[in-house]
Amino acid sequence: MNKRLVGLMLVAALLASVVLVGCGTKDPESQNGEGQEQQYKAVLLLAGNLGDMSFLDSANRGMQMIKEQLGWEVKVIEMGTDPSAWEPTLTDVSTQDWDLIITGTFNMQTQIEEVAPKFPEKTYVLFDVSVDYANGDYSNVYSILYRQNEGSYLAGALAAMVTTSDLPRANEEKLIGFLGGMDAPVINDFLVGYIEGAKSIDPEIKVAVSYVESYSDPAKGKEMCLAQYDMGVDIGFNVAGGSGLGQLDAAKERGLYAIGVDSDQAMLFKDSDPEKAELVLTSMLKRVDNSLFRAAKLFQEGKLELGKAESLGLKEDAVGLAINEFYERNVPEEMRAKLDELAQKVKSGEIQVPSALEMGPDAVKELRDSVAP
Amino acid sequence: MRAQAQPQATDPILLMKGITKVYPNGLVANSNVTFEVRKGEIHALVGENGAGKTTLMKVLFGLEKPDEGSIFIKGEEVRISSPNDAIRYGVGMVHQHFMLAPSLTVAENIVLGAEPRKGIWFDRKRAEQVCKELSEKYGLHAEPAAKIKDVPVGIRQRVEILKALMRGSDILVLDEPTAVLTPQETDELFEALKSLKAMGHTIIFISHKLREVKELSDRVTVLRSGKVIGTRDTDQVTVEEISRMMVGRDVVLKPMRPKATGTRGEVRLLAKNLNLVQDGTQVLKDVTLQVRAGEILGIAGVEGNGQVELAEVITGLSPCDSGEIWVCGQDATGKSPGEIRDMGLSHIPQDRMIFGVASNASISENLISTRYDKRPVSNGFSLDIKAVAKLGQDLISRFGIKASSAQQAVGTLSGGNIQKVVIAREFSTEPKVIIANQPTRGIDIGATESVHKYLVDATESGTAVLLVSADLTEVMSLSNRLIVMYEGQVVAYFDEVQGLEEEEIGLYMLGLKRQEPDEVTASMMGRPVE
Amino acid sequence: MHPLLRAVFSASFAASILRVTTPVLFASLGAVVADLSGVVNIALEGMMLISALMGVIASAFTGSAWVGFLAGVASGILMGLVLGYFHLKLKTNVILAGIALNLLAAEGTVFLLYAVAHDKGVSSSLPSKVMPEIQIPIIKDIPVIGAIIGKQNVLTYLALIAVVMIYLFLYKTSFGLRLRAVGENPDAADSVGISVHKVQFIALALSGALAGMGGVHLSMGYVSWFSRNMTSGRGFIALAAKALGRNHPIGAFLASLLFGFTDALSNYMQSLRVPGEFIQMIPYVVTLVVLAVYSGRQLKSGRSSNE
Amino acid sequence: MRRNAWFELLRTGVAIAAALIIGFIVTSLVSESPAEAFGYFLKGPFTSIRRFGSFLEAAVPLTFTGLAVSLVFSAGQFNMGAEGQFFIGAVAATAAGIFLDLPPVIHTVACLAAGMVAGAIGGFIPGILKARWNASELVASLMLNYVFLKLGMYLITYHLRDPSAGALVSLPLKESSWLPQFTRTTKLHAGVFVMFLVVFACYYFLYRTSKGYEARMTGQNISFARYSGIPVLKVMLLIQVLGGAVAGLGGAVEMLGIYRRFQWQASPGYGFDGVIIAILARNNPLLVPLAAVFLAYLRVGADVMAMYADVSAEMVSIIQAVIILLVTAEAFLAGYRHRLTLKEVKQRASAS
Repeated sequence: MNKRLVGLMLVAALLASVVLVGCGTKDPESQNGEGQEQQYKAVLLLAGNLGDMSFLDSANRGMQMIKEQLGWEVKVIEMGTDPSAWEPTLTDVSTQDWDLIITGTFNMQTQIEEVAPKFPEKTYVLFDVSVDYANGDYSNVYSILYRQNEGSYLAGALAAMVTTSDLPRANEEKLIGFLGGMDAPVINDFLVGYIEGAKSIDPEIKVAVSYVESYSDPAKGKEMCLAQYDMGVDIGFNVAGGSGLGQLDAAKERGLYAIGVDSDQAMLFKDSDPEKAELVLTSMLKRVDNSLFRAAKLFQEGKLELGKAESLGLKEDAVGLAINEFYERNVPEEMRAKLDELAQKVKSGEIQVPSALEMGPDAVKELRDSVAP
Repeated sequence: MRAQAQPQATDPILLMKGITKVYPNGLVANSNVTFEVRKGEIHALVGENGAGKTTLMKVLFGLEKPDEGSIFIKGEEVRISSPNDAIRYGVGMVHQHFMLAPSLTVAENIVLGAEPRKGIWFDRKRAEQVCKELSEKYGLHAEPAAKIKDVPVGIRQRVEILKALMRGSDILVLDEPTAVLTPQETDELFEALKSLKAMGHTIIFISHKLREVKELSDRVTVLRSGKVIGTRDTDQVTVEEISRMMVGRDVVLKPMRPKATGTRGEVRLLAKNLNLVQDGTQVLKDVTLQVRAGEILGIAGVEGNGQVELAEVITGLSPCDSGEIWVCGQDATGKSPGEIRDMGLSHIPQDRMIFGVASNASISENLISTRYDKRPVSNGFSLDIKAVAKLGQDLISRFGIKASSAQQAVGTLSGGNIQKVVIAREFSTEPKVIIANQPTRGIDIGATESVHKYLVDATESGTAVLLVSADLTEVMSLSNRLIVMYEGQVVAYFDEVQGLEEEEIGLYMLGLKRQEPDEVTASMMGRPVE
Repeated sequence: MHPLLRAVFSASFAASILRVTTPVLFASLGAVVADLSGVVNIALEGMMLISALMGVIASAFTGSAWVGFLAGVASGILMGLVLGYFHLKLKTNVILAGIALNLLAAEGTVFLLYAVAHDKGVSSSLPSKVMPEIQIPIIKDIPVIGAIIGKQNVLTYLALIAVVMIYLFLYKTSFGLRLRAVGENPDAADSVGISVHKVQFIALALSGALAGMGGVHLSMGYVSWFSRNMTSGRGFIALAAKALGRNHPIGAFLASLLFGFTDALSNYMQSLRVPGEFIQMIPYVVTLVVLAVYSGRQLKSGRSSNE
Repeated sequence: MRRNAWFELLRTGVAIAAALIIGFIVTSLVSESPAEAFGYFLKGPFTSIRRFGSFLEAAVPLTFTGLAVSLVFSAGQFNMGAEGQFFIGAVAATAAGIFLDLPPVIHTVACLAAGMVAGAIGGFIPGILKARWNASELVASLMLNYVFLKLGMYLITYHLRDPSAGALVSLPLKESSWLPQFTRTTKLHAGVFVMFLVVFACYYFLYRTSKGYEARMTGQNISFARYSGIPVLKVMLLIQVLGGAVAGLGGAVEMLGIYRRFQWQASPGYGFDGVIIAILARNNPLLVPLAAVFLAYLRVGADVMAMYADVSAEMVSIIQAVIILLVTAEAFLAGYRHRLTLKEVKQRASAS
């Protein structure tokens, strides 16, 4: 019986595939290629989904800027969280007629390394990670790295100033918090800058560090932040994607401060929950939007330097603190002045912020342990 | 309630007309059955196992949906699609397998579905009160606060009857109520049923024990192969006539025990001082027995007196607390079923659907379950598919299993043929010892005869057989020697079965008489081997 | 004192345990109710997830947290009925049906979220409401206890009340009696005219309602939005809690508290330099160990638990 | 018998059709042009060689977990652990691929073996808990999935991580450990041969060996198996270990064939997919690859649809759920079958 059934299903499957291939000869790809006059086209591939309130959303805003200000045709494809779909999709769009294929986050590095050399006539922009240029011919890839450590340096300085200040919600403990998504290099790059920034204000500062080990468990993120706040933390910095949003709820519940990341988290809740927004003193922004816009503009002008990675920081406006009404209202004048001063020093190179990406995990661990409460 | 004309004694209180029921596996359980019961009578419904009695009653009780036919109660056509409907029309049923929740109390089980309440709460006191009143009214005593799992079978059955009565049933169906009872319990039950009848209840009594039918019922309806053979007034027919209606021919099970060869062979199975405590009751107590090559040792006893446990302990399915088991001179104590089988033991289990077969597997797969890792079907690692198929074919023809092919799923066979599959497997390995536990339960006369023949043939060719049966006639007609078990103990040993009276054995089965334990052991064990 | 120790021995740590326990407790009560009626509800995870989302959507559109709560509970009930329909009416294996519903919920919520909020990650663009926190007048002023149970989300109190209610429901009402009878011997219940399916449907609906409350607690109590897959396995933990709690509401409560404790501890212990992965393994390893120890005892006493 | 096989096929077909119809209805609710979107979904996987290849390659890990689940289901066990076993198998293969220094083919085999052993351990734990202490393997394996996920992430983070990489990824596997890919257009790799080998091995094991027979009988009726002398506890343990090994091997194949460096941050979810596949394939190893291809087809189709139309790929989850529910619904179409039976019985009756 089994053999019969197997045979039967095989035949059915074959028939079905023949029929479907027959129907499928009109390739949807061909519909895109109707030649118009010179209009640039860019596609953004997201290894994940929109709605992370973070740099995927920011990248999406960049695409809108490219569309609106440069008049390009743009498309955003969310590839979801299943890694096995990423490379096929990338290869897929590479066979199409896009001028710029933009993708990013560390998830896509190997995929670009695989695919880009196969399509030398295409141009790839990779943000938040770099291909290994020493390891192959990536002359058609432009990589953007962010010096998130520089922005986090300012966040750390702000946190240290707040915790040592006599602001209404600050306590006497010199303890600040950090909520990471995972114990991973990019996240730790934020952490290192944050710790260094805090130490620049007061070397005595201690930092409570927790990792949610998930980017999608806000309840756990909140609980960890509550734990930090209960240990005497009065201001915390979240770098944990969706889990990080839990910090804002924890802050609201305890009436303490928070610093957001990647996108302006105060503005997320400005209308729906002003009380919460009030406590988010600022957010450390990774301006993926600015950097993508900059890349597209350079490309249009023929000035994009392919085949190399650029590391963009405060100087290029690729990272920085969010300046909004809450920041201006709740952060005292002298603190803001101090932050501006520090930002200038970083831009000018007077202050060199160390990076976790260069230090290696052991040095990060050492630094983290040195400020453990 | 509207007033109804007072029914006369001969009015049918229940009429089932043209009932046909086909099960999804194609089994035709009832075929155009018409069944009529009069008010205030005890009506016996008899037939062999598989004749369709239980199905017919399940249809009446709304547990099975008939494919065709209609039901009239008190002259009105009714639609019974659930037990709820049946209860509403005054039908109560005492099932063969008790429908009780073991961890609930007697009172809780009785009021289940019609619980007294105080506000939203369950009124436990009231429930126990109701239970007590009912017990007194019908003379069926049961302790209301006891949990079902802690009370004996007879009491559980009372609870079932009380359950039906509490719901105001005037038609009470009892499905083989005596199968699990001791003779005294049976007597008590019959008294209770008679007094219920006197109070105006109508009783439908399913049985295949014709003596009971004769003793208790007013009328009897016989079913055979899903069809009604006829309805008679009980006092107008003899047991033999009913029996003929049931099986379609004269049946006299002749004693056919294996020829005693005079000198019996070596001891093949030896059990010494087996003890087992389960759920706080001692189910086996110092059981000692031995079976020799070429003889059948029968175990008589009312069901539930340790026979099943004894078989399970010997075959390795349950551990025993103390004692020894030897099979063909090898120590089998504490060994696994597989190891014990390797010593040469076969086992016909009491419940074939649970232990005997995997019903979705094919016949040949069922046939190799005890030799799947031995030649010729296996080289110890892989199966020889051809050998498996050949074995299946051979055994099907040798044991006369009615099947379309060896690939047919066992579950689609009839009960008798399923038992033949079990027998074929267990006998064809040329076992040295066979434990046969209720080998003919629930199969038709023809199959029973052939099972008996296989047992006798095997014994005559030198196998040692331990036969357990609740059917006293069967044990007595097959066994060379006989023991009686009562409450987990061997209470009697008979070296010679010929000439024994069933009544005599009955006294031992009921615990009214017993031999001295030492004497039993001595006379069983002490015989010179040669 | 070390800040961590101080924190762990604080009343707020105890309060944290209650908070972490709440969603698991709701779901494990749901598991108990379903299990006692004879149906293993493995779909709790999916039920929680869908309720979490529906609560957010309903509260955002009506502006009322309580309407959101009811919508969440209603969707839990609906899920329970769907599970019941497939398992009881169409005879789907209950575990496979549960897996199907979990798969449906995991991605279906994202699909729905995208359709409603045009966002695949977080619902923060929806102006959803949260269930209020409540202060209990006198208790809140008692020194330690006040800090632990004096001020909690209304759903945390509801969960604690639910433990008692479910206990009374199962063991003191006639419906509870029927439910347990159905779970223990469906034929017995059937034979006295209790509709087994009806009882099991109701049990599944109640189970779904409880899981729904757990889901609503996550998205409208714990935090104030829905995010994809935010249950993060709490429905499965609830199943473990049911197993550890011997299918009894009080047992499930204690087991949930145990999970709450290890979970809260892992949150607090993060600052110790133990790799986070190990701390987060604690609840699962505890479950495995307790399961083995407990089941072992059960086996010795001669009963087997074949699920 | 034959009627049964046909009926099962019919039911599967009707279930799939019903699921597709429901999928289309849902698509219509959210899409501007549902017909077009659904067209992409159905035709997507066949629209280019590369997509065709990518859906075949997606079927490989699904086949492995499908086989793993089929094995344990055949023995009547409810192990949900394929998820964690697949994951830990991948981690083990990664470690072996990084640390071992062996000549090409031998290195590959060593990595695959490492994955198998890790997965087997993952099967052993719930197996021994069940066999020794009668602990519910369902709960145990669900818990173990989390333990393995955390354990795997710990190993990657602290022992296998590439410190020079910006992301949390492992060091690249040595090239000597790779399973070669056939073409540059698709990632279809030599793991396919391993897969077919395992498919036939599983089939052979279940239907042609004594141990496999033990497993199937234990699954069919455990009391019967015990009574027949089959050592059921050993069988349960063995089948859990074998299932774990197959799932772990799948994780290893995926690493060596597709990724070549570990980069998952979360469990990729193939374990529960394995359950769907085992159900569709009726636990028959020979049907598992077909079921896996079918599921992969749905997934790739959904991805193509999401890319070209305004329907997100999550729609496919609805189709999957409906398929599981209907295919496993014993009563689904049972009325039809009963009428068939009834008719046949009557014909037989009137003929005789």
